[in-house]
Amino acid sequence: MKLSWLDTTLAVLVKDLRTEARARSAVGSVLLFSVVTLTAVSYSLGGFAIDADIQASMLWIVLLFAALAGLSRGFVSETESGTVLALRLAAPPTSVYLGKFLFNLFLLGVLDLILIPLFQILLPVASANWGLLMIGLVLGSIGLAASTTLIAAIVAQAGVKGTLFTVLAFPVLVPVLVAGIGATRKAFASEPVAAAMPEIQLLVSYAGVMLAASLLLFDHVWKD
Amino acid sequence: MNDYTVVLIAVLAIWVGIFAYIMMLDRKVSRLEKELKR
Amino acid sequence: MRSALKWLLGVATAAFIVAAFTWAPEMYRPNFATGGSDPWPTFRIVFFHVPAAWLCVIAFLVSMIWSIKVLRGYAPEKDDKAMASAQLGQVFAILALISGMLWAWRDWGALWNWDPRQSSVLILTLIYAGYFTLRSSIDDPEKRARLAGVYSILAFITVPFLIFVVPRVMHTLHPSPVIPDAQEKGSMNTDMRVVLYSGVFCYLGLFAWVMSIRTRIEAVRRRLSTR
Amino acid sequence: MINVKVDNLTRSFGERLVLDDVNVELHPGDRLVVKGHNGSGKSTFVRILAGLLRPSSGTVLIEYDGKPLDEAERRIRVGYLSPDLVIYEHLTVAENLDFFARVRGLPRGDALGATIRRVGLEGREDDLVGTLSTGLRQRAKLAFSTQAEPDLLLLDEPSANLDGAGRALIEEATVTVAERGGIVVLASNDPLEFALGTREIVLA
Repeated sequence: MKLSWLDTTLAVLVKDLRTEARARSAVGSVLLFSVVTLTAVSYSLGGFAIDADIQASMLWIVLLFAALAGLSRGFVSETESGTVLALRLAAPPTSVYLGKFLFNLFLLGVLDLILIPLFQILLPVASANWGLLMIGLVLGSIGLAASTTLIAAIVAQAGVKGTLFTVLAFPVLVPVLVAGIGATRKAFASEPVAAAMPEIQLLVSYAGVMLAASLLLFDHVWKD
Repeated sequence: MNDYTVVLIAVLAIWVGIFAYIMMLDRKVSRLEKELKR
Repeated sequence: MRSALKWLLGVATAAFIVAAFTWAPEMYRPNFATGGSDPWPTFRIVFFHVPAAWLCVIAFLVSMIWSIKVLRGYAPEKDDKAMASAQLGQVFAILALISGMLWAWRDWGALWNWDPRQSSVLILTLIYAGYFTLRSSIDDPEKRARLAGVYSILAFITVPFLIFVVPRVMHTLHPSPVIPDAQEKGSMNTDMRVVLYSGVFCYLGLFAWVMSIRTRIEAVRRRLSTR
Repeated sequence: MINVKVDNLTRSFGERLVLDDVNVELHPGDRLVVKGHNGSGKSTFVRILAGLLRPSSGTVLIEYDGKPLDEAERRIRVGYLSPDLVIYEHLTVAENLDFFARVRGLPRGDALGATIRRVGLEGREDDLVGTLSTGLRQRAKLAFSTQAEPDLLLLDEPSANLDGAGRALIEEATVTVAERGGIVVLASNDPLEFALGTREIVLA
């Protein structure tokens, strides 16, 4: 009996990716939401020449709320369909959290891949330190996925619909938002990576702390 | 005494009100607890 | 003996209020036009604003500690304490926000000046709002205590980020207000700090007292419902 | 071998007392039928045995070779089937069983074929579970529950939506577990299923 946590985690991830490929509920809502929000934002700002600070904030606000539109699907779809019972019977809790965490990370990856080019078309940035932008997005996404996955589990267990997920998630994500905007602002101003060290340190420590805390707390959310 | 005495009096009055209200709550709960013990 | 303590708290807080208005030395702020400095009476609100902000965080810490105890082993009394301290934390947060806005309005004409500490209190208020919304959406007492407890622990972990790290990063986002940030406690002399800390103690006494009443009310309510 | 000991088990939901001081001891080979009208706590009792629900008071001890089951062991040694058990409708039968085998750390590949054949779903393994009839879906769920050849099989109204052949599968699963020295607990109101039991308790 080989029970390596990596294998069980990947099993959960593969299962979610396969279900998502067929049902397309999470990716759909995330992409749709981001396109809609971005269009609305660019309509309201398109005409004016806006500086790097505003663009950085816009990017992260659209990213955050598009993410919040889809990141709870991972758990909510399990409780709504009732498969959470089978999952609880068969899978180790840590692998469930990590599998869903990686699935949310995948969602954010897809979101970034769609959003950044679209953003560059609608609200073009003259020049930027693309490397620093990537670092900010990747680290930010890890932090985002870490805490939203646990909050999604809480909301799913509470069996509650609607906006509670966003209400609970937003205040917890403020540090990522602030640091993300800070790093992106410096990226759009083509500053070197070293200049954004405070932001990067915040993003890294936030992601680490939240991932560790979520792993410890998840058992209490998952088991009745 | 500077010219903020009016504000001072007001804040003191508010505090006395709060204190009285909390003391009343405290007494009411103690009475309830005694009654439940019987 | 207990009630003597309460009366002592009452008198001490009254003394603190009087001291904040009279005994505490006058604060000055530089006047760029004249190069000198002129008195800053509205600064005295700091004695009410800062302790409230402190208590808002302390109450959240107490709520988190009781939430950890709930996760270790559920008992209704533990959950009552977690909820009661969160409720008081929300009250102190609102108090801090109001006093902060009052001060900002008097001094800078704007109700909100995006001072990083001020916005972290706002975020705390949002967290409390989320916490209570979550609590009200779950019926089973044990499940409610457990899930709300987990959220309060996760949310509290962001508080150090909000208070220590975000202000440093946030300063780069906004030019700090023209007048040097006199709110920094560092610029207060010892007499002022004595008054400030006595304020914190009075608030702490009030917090402990109201919390004990709150939890006793919950205990009575539970005994009534099961008689 | 596996042993189950239930002492003074009570469970209430808010004010409603569902299980009141249930005591039973089960030994290898036992097949216990749990009788009782709807709402008498049959399902609650089985859910507590499955570790899905904590007792309000009293103890439930499941031991294997004298050692209480830990979390990981419970996922393999205990099989659970109930009306509210649901498997993934967007996945095929084979994909479902492969996923559950993987998270349980069970051997995959041809072992899945045996499980599928045991519940008579050969030829349907590549159909999406969502497209199966309720009867075939119940068989797929039975496959999930018996996939790890559990020592303790918990069945809550297993024959719901099953035809004659389906009921035979339930009986076969029950007999197989018992002969292997396992224990079966079957909660049911269906007189046909009462015959499967060697012992019974009635919940008021």
